[in-house]
Amino acid sequence: MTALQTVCLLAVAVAGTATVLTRDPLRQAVASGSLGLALSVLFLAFGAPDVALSQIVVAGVAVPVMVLLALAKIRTVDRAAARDDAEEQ
Amino acid sequence: MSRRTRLVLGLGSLAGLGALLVWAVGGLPAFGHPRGPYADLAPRIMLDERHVANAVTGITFDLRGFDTLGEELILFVAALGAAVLLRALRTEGTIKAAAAYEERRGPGTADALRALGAVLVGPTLLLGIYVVVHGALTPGGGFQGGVLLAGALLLVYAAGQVAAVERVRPVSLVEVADALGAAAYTLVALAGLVFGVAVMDNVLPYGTTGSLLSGGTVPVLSVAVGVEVTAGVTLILSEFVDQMLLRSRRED
Amino acid sequence: MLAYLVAVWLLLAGLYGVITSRHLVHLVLCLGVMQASTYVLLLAIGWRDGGAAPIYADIPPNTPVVDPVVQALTLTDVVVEATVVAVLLALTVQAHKRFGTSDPDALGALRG
Amino acid sequence: MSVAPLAVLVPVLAATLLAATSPFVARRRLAGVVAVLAALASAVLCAAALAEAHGDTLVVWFGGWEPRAGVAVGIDFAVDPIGAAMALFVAVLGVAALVMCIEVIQVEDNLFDAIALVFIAAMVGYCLTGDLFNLFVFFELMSVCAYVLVGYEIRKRAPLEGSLTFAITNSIGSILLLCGIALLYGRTGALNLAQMGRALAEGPADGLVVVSYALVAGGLLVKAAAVPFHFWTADAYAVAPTPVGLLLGGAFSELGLFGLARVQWTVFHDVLAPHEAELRAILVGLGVLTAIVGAVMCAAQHHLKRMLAFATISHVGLFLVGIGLLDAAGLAGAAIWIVGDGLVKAALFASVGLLNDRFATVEEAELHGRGREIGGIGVLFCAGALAVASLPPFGPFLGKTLVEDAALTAGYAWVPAVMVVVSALTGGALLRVGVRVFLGRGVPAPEDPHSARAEGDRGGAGEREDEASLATVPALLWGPAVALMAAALAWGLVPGVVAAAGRAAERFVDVHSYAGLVLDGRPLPAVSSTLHGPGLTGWLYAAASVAGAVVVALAALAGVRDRAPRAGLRALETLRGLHSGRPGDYAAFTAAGVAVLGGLVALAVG
Repeated sequence: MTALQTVCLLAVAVAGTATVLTRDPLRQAVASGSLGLALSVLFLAFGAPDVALSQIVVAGVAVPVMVLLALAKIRTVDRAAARDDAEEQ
Repeated sequence: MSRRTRLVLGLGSLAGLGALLVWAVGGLPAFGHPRGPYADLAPRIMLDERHVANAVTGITFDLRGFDTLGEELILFVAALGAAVLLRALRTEGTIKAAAAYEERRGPGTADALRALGAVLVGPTLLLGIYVVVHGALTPGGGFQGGVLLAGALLLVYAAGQVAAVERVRPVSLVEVADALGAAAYTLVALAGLVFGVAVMDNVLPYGTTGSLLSGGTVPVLSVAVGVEVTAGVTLILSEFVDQMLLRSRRED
Repeated sequence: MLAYLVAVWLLLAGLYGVITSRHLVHLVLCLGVMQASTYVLLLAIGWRDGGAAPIYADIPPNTPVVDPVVQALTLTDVVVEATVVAVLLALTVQAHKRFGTSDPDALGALRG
Repeated sequence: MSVAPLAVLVPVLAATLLAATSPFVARRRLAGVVAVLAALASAVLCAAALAEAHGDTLVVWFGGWEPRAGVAVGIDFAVDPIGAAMALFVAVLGVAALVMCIEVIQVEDNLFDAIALVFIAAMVGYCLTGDLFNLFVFFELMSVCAYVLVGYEIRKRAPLEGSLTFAITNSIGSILLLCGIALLYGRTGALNLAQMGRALAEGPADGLVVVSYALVAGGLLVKAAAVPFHFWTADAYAVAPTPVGLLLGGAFSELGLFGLARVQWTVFHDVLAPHEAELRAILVGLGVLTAIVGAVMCAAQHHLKRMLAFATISHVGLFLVGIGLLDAAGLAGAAIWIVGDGLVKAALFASVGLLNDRFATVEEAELHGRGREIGGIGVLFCAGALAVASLPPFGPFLGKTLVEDAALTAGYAWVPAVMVVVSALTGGALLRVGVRVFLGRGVPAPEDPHSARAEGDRGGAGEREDEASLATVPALLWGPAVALMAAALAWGLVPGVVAAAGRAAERFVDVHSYAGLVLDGRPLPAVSSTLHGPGLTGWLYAAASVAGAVVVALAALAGVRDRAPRAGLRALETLRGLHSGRPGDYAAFTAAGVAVLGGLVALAVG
């Protein structure tokens, strides 16, 4: 096992744990992004540039965009609901 | 089940599962010494018999190309599915709401974003296309390039050029491209049956190792996947973007 | 061995997150952590000490390389994760829009 | 060269075609017809593959990648009679479901049909493949299709929730399965089923083997809906559009078991052979537990689709007993039973769909007596209920007797008694519904507090919104129901089906010949089977089940629930309370299930 692999593995373990333990969705999205980044460096260290590339496009582009958009949608709905409630009173 | 009971059951099971898994990985070969013979045979076969330099792409699109057909179909269905599931929310005021959203945003940031988007779109597109077509030679291939291309289309979005996107990305065109990408893969698989001896047979000349068209059907399938993935991911992401642009109001 | 243990850890941590989650988006990302465990496991199994990446573009043809088969499997796995995340998030957005909550424990219209 | 791959590729191609034309074609009735034709083509191709195999196993290598010196380098379809028959069964159910879709699914685009076709293709491919990772890919493909199809009626609350719990629990299942596959690959360096089994047998039955077995079996049992992995099933099946429910209840769960049987023999048979007796006890125990929980829950329901979902779970338990006996006779019985029961269950789903289409509800209490105007469907429904309780000569009877005989031979003399009780409970519960809905007799069903919450959201809207044609029952709905029921009857009467299934099962369990054929191209030896049709005991057990079903139905109609002991009702409430609809609970149970399964197998191996 190379030193780079060891470092990356520890980083992946930490980022994974952080992703699970972060309960605020927005911060969790950041933790999840760093997990994706750590994973792609780990994959390079494992001699898998193809997988690293797809991991970075998925974890760096597709998933964060979807998560952030979903969260944005959820927040606007919540805000609209709060506004409606305020109007009712 | 109360949350407390669930936590106890969950932690107990996870402890048991963890013990089992640690026991199991102890039975794997020592780290750094993978078990053959598949691992040794596959890259040799791809290089010698198919002239494909990148063994991973070779396995993905030739040796285990049938798996990749299934994988593309998963993406195909997920894209259609996300569209179907999200569109149920769409109301008639979509476009108007999107325009209103545009107006509300400050002109300054939008301009800066637009400029940034415009600068980045070109390079991202080029990079995506490069990655798709060079799959047999260098890391990458249809999937990775496809997501990059979808990202380029998304940059247009990020730049706030909604009107431009409506021209670049008419939803129906994306849907059609998604379906055609999947169809093209299936047809190449069938071509093996028509022109060769078996489904998925590699019916094209293999070319010289290292050249762009080496590997017979490998680059063709890679491009088919590239089209499918670009369209599929664009479809998914744009449906999510549309969701955000929709003026949210409580229905019912 | 560390690599295998990290894979086990990710699986358990992700599953713990799913079991205890209070937000559907959080739950989906925890599923992602579980999925990451399979990537690490597969690629760790395929690693060869001193092996090169399995691309014969700039290495001599008889260099020992790492296992390319697990890499092809992992590629499929990555796509699967992305699609499942897409479908689940689409459902989450809908669920929140319909019921006004993202708490998985609020589900259960039809039960018993 | 075999036609088998075409059975997958033809519906896939049709699906992409439908999706590509979707933005331009407004009328979707034409798309429905195209989809039916594509599914029909797939069924014909499956039948052709079955005929082509002619009782043997047929191996097709994709890309022509034949094994190199006994090492598989490509992906193969290994078309054996049982696999091909399952594929054919799935495709036939697919045709029936798509015919109903033309009438039931009122959407403007073709995407529903496209996804349904990919769903069918994935299930067919899953039955035919000879490669473990390819099996996983098809497993995942059919799951993703099913999530979308279940959630299709997104405007209502329950389908959305059902789809969510379905997707979450099944994703956990497929991650567990993939971990198991990775461990097996690490040990054997192979993905081909035959080669994995051969390589695994060279090593010890150690922790890796035990845990990968638990992970693979656990992942597949999530799909099969065995206790305690079953919770998502009722939530999803009860809310799916009827044609989808028909496919899910008739074939989807059973495919989980089929996959387990496939892996059990090809991969794990040799390495675990010394511990077969213990393994048998585990699987039979799991099956019996599933069967009982499913039957009790089925009898407790008043939501018709949810009831059918629990009937499915309960019968999956019985099939698991048949497969878990780990011999050819039990497997043959389970195979015949799965097909027979699947046809009956599909016909029942179709009948319920008809009720829903007409009355916009599937609540037993609301439907009380309203079915009188469509008495023909009532006859069909009650016949189906009795067929579930193994009324001769329907298909399920034949399969059940074979499993009973196999259980007696294996020394599980108490198993047939349990099977009688379970069939009587599920069949009786369904019969009770038939009498209440179509005759209006008996104490009306109580309002069920559990389904009341779903009620408010449904807003009285059925799957169809126009109420123009209440005078007639749409032929596209009753046609498939009648045809499926007729097929279930015919299945029990086909001459020679027992002998053929016996030979097919012998083929399935003869893993050494299978590996020799797949890896070395050695021709298969001839097989024979001594399996014969139902004997006296079989008829007696069937009589007991049917009589039991009638008694259960009569007791329920007389209002026995009100006189039931309080402790029993409280226990029932506790059991129902566990089905909470919360994904977190379900995930905890899934983890517990895999841990317990692994622990038990570890104890068995010693």
